[in-house]
Amino acid sequence: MEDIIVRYVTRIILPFVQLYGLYVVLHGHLSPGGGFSGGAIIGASMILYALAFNLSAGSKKLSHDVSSALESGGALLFAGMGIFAILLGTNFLGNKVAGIPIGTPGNLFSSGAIMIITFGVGVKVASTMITLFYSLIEGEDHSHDHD
Amino acid sequence: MSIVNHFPVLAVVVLLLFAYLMPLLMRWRKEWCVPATLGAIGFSLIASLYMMWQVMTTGPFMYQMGSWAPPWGIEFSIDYLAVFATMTITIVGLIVIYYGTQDLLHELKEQVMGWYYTLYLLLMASMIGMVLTNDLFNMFVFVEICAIASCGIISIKESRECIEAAFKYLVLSAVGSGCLLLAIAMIYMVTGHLNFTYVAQALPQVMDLYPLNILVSLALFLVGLGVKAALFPLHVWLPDAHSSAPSPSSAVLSGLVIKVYAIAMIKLLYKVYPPELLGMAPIMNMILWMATLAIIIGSMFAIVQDDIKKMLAYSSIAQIGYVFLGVGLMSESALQGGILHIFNHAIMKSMLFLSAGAIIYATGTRKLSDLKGIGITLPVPTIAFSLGAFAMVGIPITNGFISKWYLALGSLDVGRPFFAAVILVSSLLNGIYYLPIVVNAFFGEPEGAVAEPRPLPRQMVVSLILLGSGVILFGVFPSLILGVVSKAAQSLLGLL
Amino acid sequence: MSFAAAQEINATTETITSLLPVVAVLFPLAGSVLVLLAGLYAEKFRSALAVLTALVTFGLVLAIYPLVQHGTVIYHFADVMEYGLFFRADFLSFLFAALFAGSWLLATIYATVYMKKEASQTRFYVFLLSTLGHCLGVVLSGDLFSLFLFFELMTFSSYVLVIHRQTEQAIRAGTIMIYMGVAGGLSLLMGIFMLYWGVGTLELAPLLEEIMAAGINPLVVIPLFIVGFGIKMGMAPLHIWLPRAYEEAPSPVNAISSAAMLKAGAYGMIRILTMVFTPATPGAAVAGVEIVKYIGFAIIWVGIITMLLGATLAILQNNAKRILGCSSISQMGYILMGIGVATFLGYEKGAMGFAGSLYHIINHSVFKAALFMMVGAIYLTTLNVDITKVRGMFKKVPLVAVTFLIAYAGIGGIPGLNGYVSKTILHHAIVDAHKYGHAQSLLFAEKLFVLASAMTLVYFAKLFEGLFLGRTRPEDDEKSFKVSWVIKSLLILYSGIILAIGVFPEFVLNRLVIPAAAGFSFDPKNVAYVAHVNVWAWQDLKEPLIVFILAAVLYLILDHARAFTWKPPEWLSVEFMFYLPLTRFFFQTCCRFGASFDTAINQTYMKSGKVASAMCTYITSFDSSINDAYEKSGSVARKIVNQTERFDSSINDAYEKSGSVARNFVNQTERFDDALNDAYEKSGRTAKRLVNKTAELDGALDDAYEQSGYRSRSLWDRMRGRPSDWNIKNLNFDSLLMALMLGLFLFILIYYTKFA
Amino acid sequence: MTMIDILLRLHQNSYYFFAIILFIIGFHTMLSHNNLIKKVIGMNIMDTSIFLFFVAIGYVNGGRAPILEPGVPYTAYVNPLPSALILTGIVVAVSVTAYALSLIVKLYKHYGTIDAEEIMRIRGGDIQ
Repeated sequence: MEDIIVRYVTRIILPFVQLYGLYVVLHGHLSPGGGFSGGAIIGASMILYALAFNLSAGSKKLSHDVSSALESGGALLFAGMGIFAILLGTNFLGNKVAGIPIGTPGNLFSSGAIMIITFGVGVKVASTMITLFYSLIEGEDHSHDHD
Repeated sequence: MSIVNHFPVLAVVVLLLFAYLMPLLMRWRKEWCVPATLGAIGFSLIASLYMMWQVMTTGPFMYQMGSWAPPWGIEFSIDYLAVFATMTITIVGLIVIYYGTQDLLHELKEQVMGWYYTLYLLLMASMIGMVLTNDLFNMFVFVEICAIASCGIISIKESRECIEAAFKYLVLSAVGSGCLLLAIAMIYMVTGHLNFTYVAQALPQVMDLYPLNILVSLALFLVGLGVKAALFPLHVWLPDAHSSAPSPSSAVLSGLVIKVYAIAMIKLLYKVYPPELLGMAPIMNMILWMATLAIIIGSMFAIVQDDIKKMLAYSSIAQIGYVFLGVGLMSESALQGGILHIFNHAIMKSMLFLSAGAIIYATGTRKLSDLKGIGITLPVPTIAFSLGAFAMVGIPITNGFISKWYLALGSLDVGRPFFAAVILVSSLLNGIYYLPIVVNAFFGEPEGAVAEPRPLPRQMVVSLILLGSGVILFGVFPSLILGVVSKAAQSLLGLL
Repeated sequence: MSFAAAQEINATTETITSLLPVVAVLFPLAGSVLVLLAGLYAEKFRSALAVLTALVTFGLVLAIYPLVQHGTVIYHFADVMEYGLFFRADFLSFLFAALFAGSWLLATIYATVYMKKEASQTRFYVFLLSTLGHCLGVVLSGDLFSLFLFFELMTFSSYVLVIHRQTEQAIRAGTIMIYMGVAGGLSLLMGIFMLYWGVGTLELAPLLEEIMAAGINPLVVIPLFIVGFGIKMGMAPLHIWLPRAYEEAPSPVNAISSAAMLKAGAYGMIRILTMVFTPATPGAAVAGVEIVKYIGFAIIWVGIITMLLGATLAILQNNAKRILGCSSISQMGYILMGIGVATFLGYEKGAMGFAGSLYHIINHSVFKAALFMMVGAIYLTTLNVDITKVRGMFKKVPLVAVTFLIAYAGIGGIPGLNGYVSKTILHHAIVDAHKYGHAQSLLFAEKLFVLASAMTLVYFAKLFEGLFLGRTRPEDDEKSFKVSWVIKSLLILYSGIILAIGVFPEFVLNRLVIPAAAGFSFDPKNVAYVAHVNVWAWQDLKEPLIVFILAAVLYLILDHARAFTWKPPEWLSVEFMFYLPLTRFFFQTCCRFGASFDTAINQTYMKSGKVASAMCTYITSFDSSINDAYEKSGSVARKIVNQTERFDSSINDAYEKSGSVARNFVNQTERFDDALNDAYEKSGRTAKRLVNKTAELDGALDDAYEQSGYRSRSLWDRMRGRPSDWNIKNLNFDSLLMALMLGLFLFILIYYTKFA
Repeated sequence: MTMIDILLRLHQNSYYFFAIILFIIGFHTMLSHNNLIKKVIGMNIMDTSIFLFFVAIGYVNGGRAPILEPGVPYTAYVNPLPSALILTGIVVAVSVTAYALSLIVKLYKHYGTIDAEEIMRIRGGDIQ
């Protein structure tokens, strides 16, 4: 889409979109939203970028390979936090009972592992959206992506 | 607290972890993919065996995610049925993928092998999760992962047939999942719970208030899980999907995936819905008649096939009918027979698909009429195939006989000898399409010149031998597995 | 062991736990593995090893004898196959086991000579020995479950023996055999299920009271067992596998299968009818006894029909092996009749029929095996045993001819040879049945019995005349008929046995048959009467005389009518009248059903598509009415616009006037504009031409595509009859199916649920 | 039951009512279109109707998001659980859609069309 208006508008709003996405991800435990919503916003911003400029510009910012690696990374972070709780001696995904500091409710750094898990989910969702977009648009032989 | 206490969740999470590690390994350490996959499933196998030991010695127990007690948290229920199913899944899954490490090399492109392992591990994880979970919505999530992953291992072989079959499967199973979610919504609407235990407690109280909601949810479950488990009139996707997929995929799809939905159905019917409701509603009779039709008509379809894998796929429709027959009869021995048949059929059908795959690998033909005289040139797959065929027919000393024995006794227990006759007639039908293959393979004279078959890799031979010895072992000493099966049946019927 | 001693044992039934029966069953199975290994690594020892195994097995079986003299030998494997394997040997089991092992030993020795030139000998020996193991398992098993297990295994292992030659006919014969075997096994299994469900045990013991108490109708269960065992036995009309299989199988297999495998069916029949379905206290008049009696009556008639049918078939055949096969059917009819009499007369007078059939089982094993070996000996040289072609063998192989005559006399019931004794006892039995059973029709049955005996003589006369008399073929003249000394000595041995039994009939009767009968619920007085029956009385000796005369007359008539060479039309056979249409109907149903299911899918789809398109049309018309409304409202709007325009134009006029100065400037611009427009238009025309070209190409492509589509469409139509053609379009149908099922389930569930 | 009653009931259960209507629309779209993309769209409409149904279960008239804020007195809260679950449901629907679309891309590559009837026609040509 070689439209100058779209390009300019994209260039202007993109930082805000991404910032908002990050906000939603990081405040998942305090307000509506969370990993999935925020991740979707971030992913959509990247897709917007790739649509407004072009595919090569988009993949210069975040290549297909990196996004699929991030995809694994997000999921691993989630599972890793779960197993971390086991290593601390409680059940899978244990939080407060595992002795992870909870902090004051209402603060940004509160509710222990939830924030990290939400962050992992956000990374996973954002990168998955991008990967899906790439896979569909490139029509490569990588389209066996799952969730 | 040692790590063994967390085996229920680790059996799932380790598989998931390795599934997501696989793309990274693929990029940097390609040669580690296979050992990592085998290791992850092996770990799950050990975990499930340990759980089985634990359950058999100390009784069923629960595992709560994040130490949140229900009804707030998700929990895994490790009972007899769950450990039985987990063990079945991990054993067969491990053997199949061990076979697949060689067979897939010639069926798939090299760069997608890693993805295959990812999908396979996801599939295993979702199946184990589905049988372990004690939460309706969690079950739905696992069902969905399972559906997508099983479509994935079909369409990964990029032939047109595979893609079309996968598309068909995907769309139909998406509609099925829609039904499932709607049913869960109905249940949640009237009970306010998603945990099996709590729903089961709440349902009898609200049964008189909202009878329609509960009945509608029952019908939706039946269709949603029925289409995924390929219960007879909803089986239409199965022959295409199972026959076009790569052989290890066919083996795991026919052997395990459709059974897992059957197990979910068993859990819902026996653990969630109150027995009074099942007594009032004709649901069990409906299941019985569908199962009967599946047994007879599935076999009749299989008789007219000429493609070896398609024939096996149609035979799966008939065999899933046995499982549902056991579910529908509601007597102890019938339920035992049904649950036992899940295990037995998992072994024999995966063996049949794998040996068909080995025959296709070695000779390059899929046509039954071309398989004359291969018993001499390819002894191991042909003997494995024959063993599987005998087990399907239900010849004594193979494990297929034992499950038929229990099913028939169960049907007599509830005073319905008709279904025992159905089982025996279907044995004869199975004989009609399995025995000629065996006879042709060993005693038929090949037409024209026979090309020297490709030598089979060690992995294929070893896994076929393992499954074949399983067929005999569990046929001669069924008590090895019957302990847990009978406990499962008794606990489901509330006799324990 | 005399009868009194046997009675004593029966009174104090002692159970001896011993592994001996298990070893006897397992030894040949182990031996078959050894033979397999020998076949792979040391071919020289293969046949010797096979003979050795058979010999040791025979010894092991004989070693059971001292044990069964004192009581019942049992061994129980509790955990195997969940139900448990149960081995049990009483005198009857021992008798059968010894018969089997003995026949097998001789047949294996015979096979070492006979099979020398055949292919895949290792396979033959392996399955020969494993079939022995399974056969022994059938008779040495202690409950119906183990019996069924070995019975089924026997079906499969004997299949390999029958199709040994792997010719097309052999495989077809084997196919019929194995399907009937499997069907029989399933029928047996159904009976076992019902018994186990009702009684909770499958023991081979009198269970009639418990069966009746469980509410099982013997009229349902016993026929299941009879069909199951009857198929193996060659009972009419389930005999059709037998002549074909006998024609195709090698001679040693024929020998063992008529000497042993048919008898396994008879063994099961005896166990079921005269043991399981009898009251626990001998002679008690419990409910159900009458029903079993009627079944016995039916079996007598089935036996009579079987013996007549077998004899008729034998008269019409030309292949020597086939004649012998049909003769086996006929002889099994005698045995079946004896069992029927034993069941019919029950406790009081049944011992005669029991003893007769048991005696005949022993005799038939001896002379039929011998006969098959003789025919096999001729086959070895001629490679053909069609009696219209292979003739005049008397001169070539005199020893075979002489032994053949002895066996012929034996099977024909000449006094002084073994067949006479058993046939006489059976004749006594049928007369008893008429006398004590008060069934008038059995008088007629007795006449048919005599007729069947005469027919036996007739078809054997035909066989003898065909095979041994007449002129040899020219090609046979050149061949040297050297019968191996092994075969010779075997034939002599068999003839000796036939003669010995014939001369000393009391030995077999009192040492083997009567002790076996003592284990069953028969009146001791009656058994004692049987034990002392005198077969040399005049009214018994005159029976063979009648038979001879009848046979001679029959032979002359048939010969005169050229019935021996008459080929019955195909439609007369049971196969053609019943089995063939059945299978054809079944397969056609499968194919048609498979095909029509697909067609139905397509048609349903088409219909649902029509409904859907009708709905679409409706929606479209709704859409167009909306459009109309829009249009009307649009015209109103247009009027308003027109009004506005007029107002506008007046303003415009004013503007124009004021704008005339400006127009000059505008004209200048316009001219520039025109030039630009021209340029644009030119380039546009070029572009349009390009577009047209592309469109043409596209159209041509479309046409080509459509045509190929039509072509493929027609092909598709042609292929559509095939079952399970699948396509993505069925998705519509499939989801419709799901919706329909959902609706149906909802309806059924809600409609039929009975809320209290 | 009078007409008014029925209308009143419909009004009370309007979410469920419209969810069912949406479900039927989605199903009809799946059923009546040969275009595979439209099928997928129909599938999505079906899913959406179920999400609407599920979320409506947890909705309380006049309720607000269940977030505790100091100083604000208790009011009616909407049950957050169905919404949270439906978020997962949406993820699932998205992944199924994406997967189905990628399969359609593959099919398009093979056949050059996304019309089921066309595909069937082309398949007819090379069946064996």
